[in-house]
Amino acid sequence: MTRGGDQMPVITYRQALNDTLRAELTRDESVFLIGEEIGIFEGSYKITAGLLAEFGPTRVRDTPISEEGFVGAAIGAAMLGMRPVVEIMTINFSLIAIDQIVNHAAKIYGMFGGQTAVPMVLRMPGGGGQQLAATHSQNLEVWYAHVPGLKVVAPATPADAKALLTAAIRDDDPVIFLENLSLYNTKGEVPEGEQIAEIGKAAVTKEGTDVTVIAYSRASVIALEVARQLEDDGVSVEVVDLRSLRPLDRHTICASVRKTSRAVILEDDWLSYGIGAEISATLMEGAFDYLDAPVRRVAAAEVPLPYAKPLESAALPDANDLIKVIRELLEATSFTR
Amino acid sequence: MTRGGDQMPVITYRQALNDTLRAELTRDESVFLIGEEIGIFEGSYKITAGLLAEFGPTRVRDTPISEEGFVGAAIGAAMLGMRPVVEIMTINFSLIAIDQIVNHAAKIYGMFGGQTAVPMVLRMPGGGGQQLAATHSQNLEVWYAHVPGLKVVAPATPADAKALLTAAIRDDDPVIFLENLSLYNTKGEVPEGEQIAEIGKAAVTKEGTDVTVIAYSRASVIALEVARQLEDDGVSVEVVDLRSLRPLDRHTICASVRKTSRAVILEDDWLSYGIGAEISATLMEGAFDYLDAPVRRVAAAEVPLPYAKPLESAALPDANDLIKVIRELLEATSFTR
Amino acid sequence: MVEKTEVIMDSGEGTGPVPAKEPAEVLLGYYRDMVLIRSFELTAAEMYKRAKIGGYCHLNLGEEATVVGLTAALHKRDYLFTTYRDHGYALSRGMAPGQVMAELFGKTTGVAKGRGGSMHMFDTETRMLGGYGIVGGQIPPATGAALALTYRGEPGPDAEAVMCQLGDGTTNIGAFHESLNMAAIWDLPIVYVIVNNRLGMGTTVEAASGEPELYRRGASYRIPGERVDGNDVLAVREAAAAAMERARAQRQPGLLEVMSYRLKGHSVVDPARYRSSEDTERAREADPIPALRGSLLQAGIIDEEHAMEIEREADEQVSAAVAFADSSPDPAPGELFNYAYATPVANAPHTLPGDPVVEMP
Amino acid sequence: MVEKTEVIMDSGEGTGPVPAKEPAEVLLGYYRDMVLIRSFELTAAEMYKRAKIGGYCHLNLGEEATVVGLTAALHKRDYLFTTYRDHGYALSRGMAPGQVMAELFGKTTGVAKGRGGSMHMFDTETRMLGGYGIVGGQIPPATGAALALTYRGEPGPDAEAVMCQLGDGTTNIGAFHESLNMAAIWDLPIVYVIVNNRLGMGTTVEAASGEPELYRRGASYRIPGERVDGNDVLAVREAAAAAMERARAQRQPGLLEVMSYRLKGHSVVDPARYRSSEDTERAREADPIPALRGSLLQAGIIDEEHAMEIEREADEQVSAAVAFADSSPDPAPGELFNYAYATPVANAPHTLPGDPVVEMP
Ligand SMILES: Cc1ncc(C[n+]2csc(CCOP(=O)(O)OP(=O)(O)O)c2C)c(N)n1
Ligand SMILES: Cc1ncc(C[n+]2csc(CCOP(=O)(O)OP(=O)(O)O)c2C)c(N)n1
Ligand SMILES: [Mg+2]
Ligand SMILES: [Mg+2]
Repeated sequence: MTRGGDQMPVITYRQALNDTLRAELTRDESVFLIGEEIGIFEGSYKITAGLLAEFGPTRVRDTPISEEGFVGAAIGAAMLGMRPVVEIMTINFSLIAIDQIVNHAAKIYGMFGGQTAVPMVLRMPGGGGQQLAATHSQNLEVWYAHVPGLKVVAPATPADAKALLTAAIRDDDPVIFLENLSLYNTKGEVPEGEQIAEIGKAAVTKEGTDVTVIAYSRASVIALEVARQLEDDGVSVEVVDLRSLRPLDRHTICASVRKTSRAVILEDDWLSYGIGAEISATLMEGAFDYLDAPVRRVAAAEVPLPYAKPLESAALPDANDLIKVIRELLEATSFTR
Repeated sequence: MTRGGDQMPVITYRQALNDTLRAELTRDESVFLIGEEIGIFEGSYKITAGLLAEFGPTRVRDTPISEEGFVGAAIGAAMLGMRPVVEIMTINFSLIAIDQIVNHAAKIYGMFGGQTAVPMVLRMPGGGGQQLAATHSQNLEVWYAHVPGLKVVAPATPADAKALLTAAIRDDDPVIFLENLSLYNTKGEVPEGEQIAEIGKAAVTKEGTDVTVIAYSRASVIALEVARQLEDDGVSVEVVDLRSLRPLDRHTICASVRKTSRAVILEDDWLSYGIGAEISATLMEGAFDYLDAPVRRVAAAEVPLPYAKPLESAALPDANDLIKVIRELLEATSFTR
Repeated sequence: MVEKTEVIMDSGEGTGPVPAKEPAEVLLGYYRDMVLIRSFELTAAEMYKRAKIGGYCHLNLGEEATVVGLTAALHKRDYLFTTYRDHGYALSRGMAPGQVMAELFGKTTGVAKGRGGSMHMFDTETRMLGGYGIVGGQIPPATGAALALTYRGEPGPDAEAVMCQLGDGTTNIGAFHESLNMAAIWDLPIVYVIVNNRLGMGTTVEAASGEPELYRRGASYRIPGERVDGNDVLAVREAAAAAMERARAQRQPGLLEVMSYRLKGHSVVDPARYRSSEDTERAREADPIPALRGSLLQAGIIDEEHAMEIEREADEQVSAAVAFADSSPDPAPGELFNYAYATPVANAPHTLPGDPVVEMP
Repeated sequence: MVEKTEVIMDSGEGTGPVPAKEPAEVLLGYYRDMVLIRSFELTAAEMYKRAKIGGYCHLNLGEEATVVGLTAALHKRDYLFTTYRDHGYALSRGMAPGQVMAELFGKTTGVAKGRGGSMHMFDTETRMLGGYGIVGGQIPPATGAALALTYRGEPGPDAEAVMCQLGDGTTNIGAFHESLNMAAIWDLPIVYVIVNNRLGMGTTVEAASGEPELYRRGASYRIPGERVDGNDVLAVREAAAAAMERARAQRQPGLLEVMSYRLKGHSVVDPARYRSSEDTERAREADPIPALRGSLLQAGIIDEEHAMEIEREADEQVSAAVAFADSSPDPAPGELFNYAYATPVANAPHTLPGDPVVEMP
């Protein structure tokens, strides 16, 4: 990704997405947006605000409540050379469309011998913490990350939201673009002009020497905050932001941990069989001899997320949980520091 | 699990399932079977052969091709105290019903404050190797294993098929019961009389001292064969058959590897973010200090599975792959043996 | 240019003169129930603003006659499944306002112990088996509940049956199609009720549905469909009762479309800018509560004072509900895993974020 | 007691006397195509027995008039999406029999390079955009292809359009409902064709569908539906052509139900024991190939010798296809990751089972 300009504008994650959609709609006639309530309602989370008025109802297409239908329709349109950008209101509703995503979008290119690509983006926010209760608060990204034929990205910052969304729209494969409800209002510097990230690459967003924290999406933001905070306490934390869950950049992860010899994974999904499991297994295979102690995972408690705030808070990982585990890990390995 | 009797009958995995369904239909009026083509067609894979004739069309209910509909209907019936045993023709088609499984069956008990249980079983075979191509050959068990509220079992032998299916039917929670196309014709001793397995427990199916192989379902059968074969070569392999993917019996896995100091996971699903990742991460956390070398994973290549036999065979793990990795692991750690 | 949403008014004009044969206390009961819902919902909106309530919160404002008419058609032994727009159904089905409010407040005394919140009212006692937040998600389980009834009883006037409520936008989802078809081929005792408030969030029925006369969609399954004015509590009750009777006695599934209006936005946080002022005006004019009030006054069943007393009583009930909810205990973090499984099982993962996953010996 | 499946014969009796206005060479062409499909499918069954073909294999035996009539209604620029029962469509749409057979044999010369097999015939050249194995899976993408056409061209007699074929059992899946609704509200140029062979595996239409006259299901979306005798190639072509024309010129989606029969089991391994002998007999009597042959003989368009020559030619084509497939190369394991992604990307996981996942330095 090229970073340019002197003074970068500071905008929200939401605005970065909105700007990027506008730019791509303007640039390429074959791009169109499709989803529930993205037009007249301007999007459940207002990511598409203003775009219907600007581009009209064929470029910004409202659909009936038919997730399987309109996701499948986007697939067919992509097969004929269109570049649909689908909004699924939240990742929880993508379950209704998942046969189309996994048995169709992910398969068509390979199963038919490479004859027809399926260039489409599936935008969907996930995440808990908004008291939306069990069916509306999930982080099921590991499901998509497991599936060959898909690419899965999960930007944590407004700048990455822009550069990864641009990359996803221009990519010829189906890309799952994971947003997070609690990131929409976060702000950050976003370079102006065309920015295209490289899908499949993680980023070291802060260097450090004592321990590596590996995270993605919302958890990356927390990881960075914690890293900065612990710096004052004399703990040097390196942060790896995965950015892409599929492909997974094993090299960057392993290189960091070979350096720091300690790793903690922070993730918003359920612990068992979550994203962190693959990261830990990767470190097992790619950094075993360098590890001073077992890699630790900080993840959500394994329950259908309750509505009541005290229970919801108890179930979701936060900065304090991460700090606690980093300290435990450093203590357990103090002999080597 | 109680094992009784002197001479145990040897029957197929298919027969064990069929016998168990018959026994439970006979025992409990509230049990009924529901699924596509389970009645007059006698099941795509003939698991329900003879049961329509014996129990009639309300106890063995054929459905339209409406996976989401009939799985959801089973949920509603379970909420009113029935104990439906659903057959989904293959795990690949469960994607159409997965919103009902994950957003409803898995949530209803907890989300409504424990008022109504959802006692149901979802039987579904998975697996590749039959040249059924990309959409009909998947092992998506990790998706279900990730979800709180579900229980997920994956028997490898006819005896376990019987004891785990009995347990699943009598359990008050939704249980995903994973079968495998290539196991249906395998044979094994099955004790007569009531057999009820304990869900959530792994089994050490062969003891050994040099290396632990951890597997489930079809891969467990291969692991055991390989273990027996390597015994002749003087390699002592311990085999852990997971049997339950959720809950996962971390203690049995870790105890075995603490003993052998080496571990290989054999799994039929795609490597990245597969079942093996959680096993490896578990060993990272629960056996790190005992490991002589990193845990290795033997899993499927990450492609939509091609139809052509040479490609399909190349993509799927087999006994030779496992043997190769065991030998590599032993060689790399020969210093400690 | 973006057109403002126009919804079509094509049903009756709400409760007109009340029929003489209808007992006064029944009518009064309906009015009381409707007023209670109104008061409850206005208070819920207020409590949301005060951050006593979180998450999504969808109100029945404007739909009170529909809600009360539908539940009036149910026997005590019937089962009800609804959408997330469920507070009114919970109250009208007989849940205590305090417990419903406590659910909104996320308290242990809530109907679902604070675990479900606004979208998930549930009570086995009153046989309301849930509000559901996934659009269409309630339809297959409701259908399955009706299937269960065929195993445990014979058809007859006192047989149990199921009512499944859903929104107009929900008729476009696959689960609707699959469920109605199963109900038809299996002769299930269930009535599907489409509450057509003309909008699914910001999308009109005409924009979303190839056949906007939604009750006609029963034809694909040979299920008789009917449309009724949702602002007329008696008409709703009559139509629903007739359909429920056919379900109970003949196991004939039914499809009822109830034409209603949403007085406010889709949820409490939606300012509904997409709605034209004409449309909002029309919804206000169709408001079933002043209409029924007027009819009752006109028929001499109540006088102004009595009406105000009913309204005051409702407000008091709701205030008491708020007080109850407010003073109820929050669930404690230690209760997190309380309803993990109905059948306990070995090795269930019960660790909190950051806790070790396996103890090293 | 288990009743044997009875399917209802309620359409015409197949091709009767051929209309005089129909050019002889056109009729002969259809006969040739039908006979080619028949020969191909019988050979495929044989090759399956010899284990040259693996996986699932569903045949068009008995559906030849349907297949040929439908594809005859397509322009070269139209797109076709089908189910897994797709060999006949591939042939009739113009794919080379050798390449279709090679796909069945899993060879690199197959239409999908051996990656798809029987259920997944696909060819961008002839615009058949796939056989699909997930029931109903093709319907949303086909609908989306029609949506794409609205972006790239205007309606008109030569406009592009989409035909989406599906089975009778498939009308009960949610994707059918959602797709037809979208086609209706967006005025898409698509014709949905239900090939009603009376059975979805062992289940009759009557057992599976609340409205067994499936063409009526268009009513839920105001899509006109029509039923036609699938054993009459000309009737199928006429009905399909008219619907396709409305799709091209007026962007009016259509629903066509073609009444056909499956001569054999659901797939080559299904002995169809669930079928009554009367039903099998009826299917045999309705066989469109002897019927068309008889009509052509009767009309003097062919004589017995000519007919036999056509049949021999078809057999020869199929033998040549087998020879081509047989002599074609198997894909090499090293090609496994060839079509992993259309846009290559860093860190794509391309390891074989047992290979190390990360190299330790
Ligand atoms: C599967 C799914 N898709 C989308 C949503 C988001 N959503 C919640 S309510 C709603 C509109 C539903 O409209 P309608 O059925 O008319 O019911 P109403 O809200 O008007 O009562 C949508 C799209 C959801 N909850 N579930
Ligand atoms: C979603 C899904 N469910 C079930 C199956 C298994 N299956 C394959 S074909 C078939 C029957 C389809 O019947 P119909 O639509 O009438 O088509 P036909 O086979 O008669 O051509 C079934 C149930 C599947 N492939 N996909
Ligand atoms: Mg509505
Ligand atoms: Mg059929």
